[in-house]
Amino acid sequence: MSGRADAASVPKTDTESEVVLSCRDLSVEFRMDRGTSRVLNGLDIDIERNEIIGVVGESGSGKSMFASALLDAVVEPGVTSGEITYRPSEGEPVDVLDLSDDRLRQLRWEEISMVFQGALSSFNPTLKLRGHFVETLEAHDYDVEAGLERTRELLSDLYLDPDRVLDSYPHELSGGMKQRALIALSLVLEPEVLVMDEPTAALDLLMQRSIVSLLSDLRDKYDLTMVFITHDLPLVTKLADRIGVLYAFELAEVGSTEEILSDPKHPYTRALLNSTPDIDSPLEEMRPIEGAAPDPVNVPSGCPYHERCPMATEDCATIKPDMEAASATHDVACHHWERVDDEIDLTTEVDR
Amino acid sequence: MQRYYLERTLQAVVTVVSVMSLAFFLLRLMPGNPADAYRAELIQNNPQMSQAEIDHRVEQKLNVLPDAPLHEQYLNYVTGLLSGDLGESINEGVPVSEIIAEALPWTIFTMSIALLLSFVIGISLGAVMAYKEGSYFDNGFSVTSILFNSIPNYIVGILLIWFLGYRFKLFPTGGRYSTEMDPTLGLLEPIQTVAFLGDALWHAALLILSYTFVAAGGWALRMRGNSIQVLGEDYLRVARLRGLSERRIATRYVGRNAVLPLYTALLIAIGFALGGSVILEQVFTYPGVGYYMIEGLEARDYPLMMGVFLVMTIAVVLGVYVADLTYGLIDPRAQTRGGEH
Amino acid sequence: MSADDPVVSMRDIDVHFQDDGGVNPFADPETVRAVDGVDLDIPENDVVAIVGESGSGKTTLGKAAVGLQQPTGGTVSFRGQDIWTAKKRFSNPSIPYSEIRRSLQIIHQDPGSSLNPHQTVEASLAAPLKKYESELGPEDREARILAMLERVGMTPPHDYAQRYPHQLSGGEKQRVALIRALLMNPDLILADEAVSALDVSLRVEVMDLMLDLQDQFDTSFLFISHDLSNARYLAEHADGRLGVMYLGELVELGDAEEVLRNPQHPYTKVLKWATPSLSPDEGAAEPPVREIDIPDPVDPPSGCRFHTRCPYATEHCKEATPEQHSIGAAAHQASCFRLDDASDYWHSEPLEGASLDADER
Amino acid sequence: MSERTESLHGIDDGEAFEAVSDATMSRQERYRRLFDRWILAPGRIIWDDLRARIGASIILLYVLVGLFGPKLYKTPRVNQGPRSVAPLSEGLTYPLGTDNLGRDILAQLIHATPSMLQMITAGGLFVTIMGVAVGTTAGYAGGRTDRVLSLITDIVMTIPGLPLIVILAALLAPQNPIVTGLILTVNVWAGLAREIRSQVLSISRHSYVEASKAMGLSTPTIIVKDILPNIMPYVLITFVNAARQVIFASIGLYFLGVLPYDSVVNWGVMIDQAVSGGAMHVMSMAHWLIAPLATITLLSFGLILFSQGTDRMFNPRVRARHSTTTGSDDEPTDDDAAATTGGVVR
Repeated sequence: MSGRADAASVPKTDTESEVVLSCRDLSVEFRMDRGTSRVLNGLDIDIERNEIIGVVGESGSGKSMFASALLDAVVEPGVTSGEITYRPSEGEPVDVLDLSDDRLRQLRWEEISMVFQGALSSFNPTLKLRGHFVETLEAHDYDVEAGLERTRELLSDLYLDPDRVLDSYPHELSGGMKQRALIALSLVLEPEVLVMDEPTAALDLLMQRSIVSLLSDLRDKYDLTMVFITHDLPLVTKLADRIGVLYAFELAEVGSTEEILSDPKHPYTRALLNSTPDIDSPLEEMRPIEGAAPDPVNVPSGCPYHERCPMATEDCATIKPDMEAASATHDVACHHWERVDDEIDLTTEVDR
Repeated sequence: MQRYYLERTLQAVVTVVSVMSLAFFLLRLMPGNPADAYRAELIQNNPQMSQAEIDHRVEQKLNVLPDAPLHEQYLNYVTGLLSGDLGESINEGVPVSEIIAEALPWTIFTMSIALLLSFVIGISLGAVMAYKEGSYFDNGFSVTSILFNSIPNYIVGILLIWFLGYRFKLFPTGGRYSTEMDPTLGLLEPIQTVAFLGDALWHAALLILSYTFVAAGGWALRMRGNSIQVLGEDYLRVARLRGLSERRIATRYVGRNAVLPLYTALLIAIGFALGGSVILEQVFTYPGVGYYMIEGLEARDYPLMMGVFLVMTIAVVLGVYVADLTYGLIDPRAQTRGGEH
Repeated sequence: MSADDPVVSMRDIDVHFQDDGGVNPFADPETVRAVDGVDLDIPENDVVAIVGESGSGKTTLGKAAVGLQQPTGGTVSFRGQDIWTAKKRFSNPSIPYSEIRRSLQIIHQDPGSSLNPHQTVEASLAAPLKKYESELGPEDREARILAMLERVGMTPPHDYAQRYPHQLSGGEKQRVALIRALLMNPDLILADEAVSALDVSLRVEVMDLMLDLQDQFDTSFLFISHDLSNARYLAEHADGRLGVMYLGELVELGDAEEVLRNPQHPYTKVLKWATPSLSPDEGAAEPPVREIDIPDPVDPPSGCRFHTRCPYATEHCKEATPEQHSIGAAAHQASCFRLDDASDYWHSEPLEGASLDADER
Repeated sequence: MSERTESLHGIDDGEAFEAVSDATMSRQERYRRLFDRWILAPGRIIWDDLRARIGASIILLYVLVGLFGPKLYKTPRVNQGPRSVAPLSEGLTYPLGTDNLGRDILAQLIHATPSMLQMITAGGLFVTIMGVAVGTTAGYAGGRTDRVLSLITDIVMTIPGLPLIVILAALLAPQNPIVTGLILTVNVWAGLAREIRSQVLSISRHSYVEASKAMGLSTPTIIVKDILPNIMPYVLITFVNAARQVIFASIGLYFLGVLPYDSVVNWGVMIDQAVSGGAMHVMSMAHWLIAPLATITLLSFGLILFSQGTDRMFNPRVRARHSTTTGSDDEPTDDDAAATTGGVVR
């Protein structure tokens, strides 16, 4: 595979942006001593090229599993099933889950790469940053010199002084710098898709917001597709074009950011919005979500949210709702999504 | 960075001084100390000797000025030490420093080989056990390591002498090198040097083996623990995702980070190795520094014993000091955190 | 000891950490000036929220306020009585130190390490009671603990009382820590990032609990957080005050509602920009600061410490340190030259990348 | 001043804060729960772990032999039996055979055990107490005391142990096993103190320690309640290591004749006599040498196994599962349940 440094960006054949990654019935299971826990339960989602999609879920909702599954890198003894079709800009589509070992090794980081939450511990403490970049380029037989040139450009895009960062050890950098260096490392082989699992969780407010705005610049400059996974709903609305809400290891709702914010159709999304302390919305209506997060081993029958949902009816508890289209760009998995408007009012409805 | 070096040098100096004072204290002030015992002995079997003559003899033997004020004695003792005068060995009538100068290289020769051998074997064994965690290989070697680690090395020594020495006559059962071999260490006659070294190694083999069997088990268990911990780290997962070769990960990631804490354990092991030679060399009648320590003991030859003790401690302090300084090179984090290893 | 004496008042507080030379005497110690000349009063039964990035010294200031961190300069007094003189043996203070110690408590951020893993919930909660309510028998103590557990919604209390911390969820551990502080009937509780480690939906629940218990035990809260929305929720509910700290200095302080609606100091404006709101409008893409990373606290920038990042900084800001100017009636202060029209900030050269009237993005 | 205290009692904080007991728990019930949690539960954990079970039984064997052995079994005397008899050849009269002076080897082993155990416990306790005291003070106090103590510990640690012991043994010629035990571990505690110091440093960074300080609990209470339970697993492992070092050093020094021994023979002396008595050359005398060697190795092996098995005993999670009176054991899923299993990615 010759270095891809010079590949001109391929003119898009069809006007409507085609799907880069499409997941069908994606599940992850762990055999535990108290039963098998399905930490991802039949996820169907299509991610379009050059799109930034946010995946929001509380801790324990399976979102980290989704990130690992996209690279078929679920931790042992997890078993990933279903199908993930990846369509590179040139070359034929491929199912990520049944690739041969070295084809998978080539796919990871060259075409789909990942940024972990723990930036603080993603670097080898006894190896300089430069070492990390060089060894990655060499492992994929990229031209190291051109690679380092690209890295310097990436680092300065991320407001980092390239030479100072490359020559320092991980423990000499602050949290924010390390996270941005990790993003640069994940882009060094010019991947098409960047999966990010809570990339800014451990950082300060200002740093978080700055990184988010940097990411949208990077998307435009390197025409990337990004999957931004977080629990911080307000933050992701500043970056994502579309948002998927994950609850009880399934997708509850997927839609454009605009629709999800102003007119969410799933009761859980509404409850989530109402419970998120926000700077502008009025104080009085803040209400926490009752009940506890579901347990992956015995996921409740029917709609997983029915135990905590104020609108739950008889068939919510028995029949599992599947995805219905509330609009061209808005799907929701709920039997009563039409009635949600008048049942649960949205406290973030501000007259702005 | 210099603060770290300064701190280490200061500590090394303070250690040496405190050991000297300890030796001074033990030699003179302990009840039933050797100086009084020796003087009593002198007075007893040659009553006509003048007090001055007796003091001179005692001072000459143990460099002890009995009636001088304490601090003066101490100063005299220290200056004597610094100039290499460790007093005279009672039963060998030869300055202690001479005996030690002749014996020390041998102890350092055997013990450094034993230490390094056990370290290297232990590390590689431990790393492999970590990679094959939970397999028969791992469990099997863990148990054997525990077993070997729980036998004193001199007992292993006795058993080795018994089987490989007496029963099968494969190895000599004592001494530094065979009599007909004349010790030559020169680049001029390479064959002679090699032959001599070969013979010396052959003689020291059992001693080194007995130390290595026991110590390697300890290193293996420790390395296994560290490696398993490193294998669980995030940066390992990221390294694999980046498609680095297994060999690169095993050496530069797992190996490098797992060995770091063992480096500090190596420092402490230097002390134990030298100290342990006291019994091992006696069991193998291998005339190193430790051997003379026990010889000195049987003859109540305090200057020799004290001399050996001092030299051993200084050797350990030097070893620890050098290793401390080089620690900063292998663990970048140590440089900035002032040696918090 | 008048009633309106603030529970805790801090005058010109400095906290400098000396990384001294270890064993050898002639090493050059680096001093980190975590807190520099801060004045703060915490009134009775009120909430004061302090917001700032990591390294701004907000936690150190909090710990100084509850007497866990000795300031290197300035005074911390509890109802008029200097805490640290009270602590000395023969200073016979007007309020005994044990009384002060009991009245100032702390709740920590990480629920995981706020409870001793080797003690059951009941044992952890019995400790304060044994010390301060020694007249209570074991049964009375048990009953009070069970009542408090019930009060914070952990039912059945008997079952929770016997549990070990590892058998509790993050929210439950935080509530036990809250009860442990309240059992001593304190006058001030330092909530050091007390909710940021919890799940979003739980945060509101715990903050409501704090507000509810505040009326019942009339304690004040000093709420430290790096998240403006959490701080705002708590401070505005109890119509308390909101302070903003940057590199050891209190750059803005005022009534919470006022400070958020009409921030005066450029740094507060940047923090407000950085706090994502749920409103769908697309916030400014470019971060409105000239430098993202926080300067090294060991040698902070000269003059106004924010000048290296401030979008409005000028040469004048580099040389001179701004004074506290108050704006409007609600004792709303901020230390920035732009608030003083007479200052010669307006005539000095703006720094590279900055401009006097950087548009209000 | 009065206004201040008055507000304290007159507080109208509703019933929660003033609640007094109605459902009292009988004293007997309380002791039963304490007994179960502190004695039965650890016992079950030890029994449940194979390594700990073997280790514990080996140690128990030696302790019983040490306590009752000499009373039950005959004392070794010269010529009490035929010389150098092979084990089990004379039926059970001399189960492990006799040495070249006709003394019953098993009797020698048994009669040497009490003084050996005293030496081990004395040495082990000395090391543990010194190490924990110095380590905890240095770790908890910090600042100048920490630096001074750490300097002393580092110095004592670099002094090679055995030569120092040899000199002390020569000078003091200790008879009483307890004094010998102390001398044998004169510098062993330094290594432990340093390890405990680093552990205490990390524990005292936990928030619950600061919360206890805020509650005004006295330093000793904080150390005993918050710090010690966390380092207990380490303390036990170190007691066991110290005990093993006492065995190794004492046997070696008795073997070399450095340590004087009174009339009662001990294991080290037996090895010395066996080796000098030609057990190395004559196969028929092999049993004389093997018996003491095996005894030492078995005890040391038992100690290691026991220490490895027991670290689970101090882990609250494990203890909770084994004690019947702890609350219900449903492990709430804080984070992604599966994500915490960790492990190796394909």
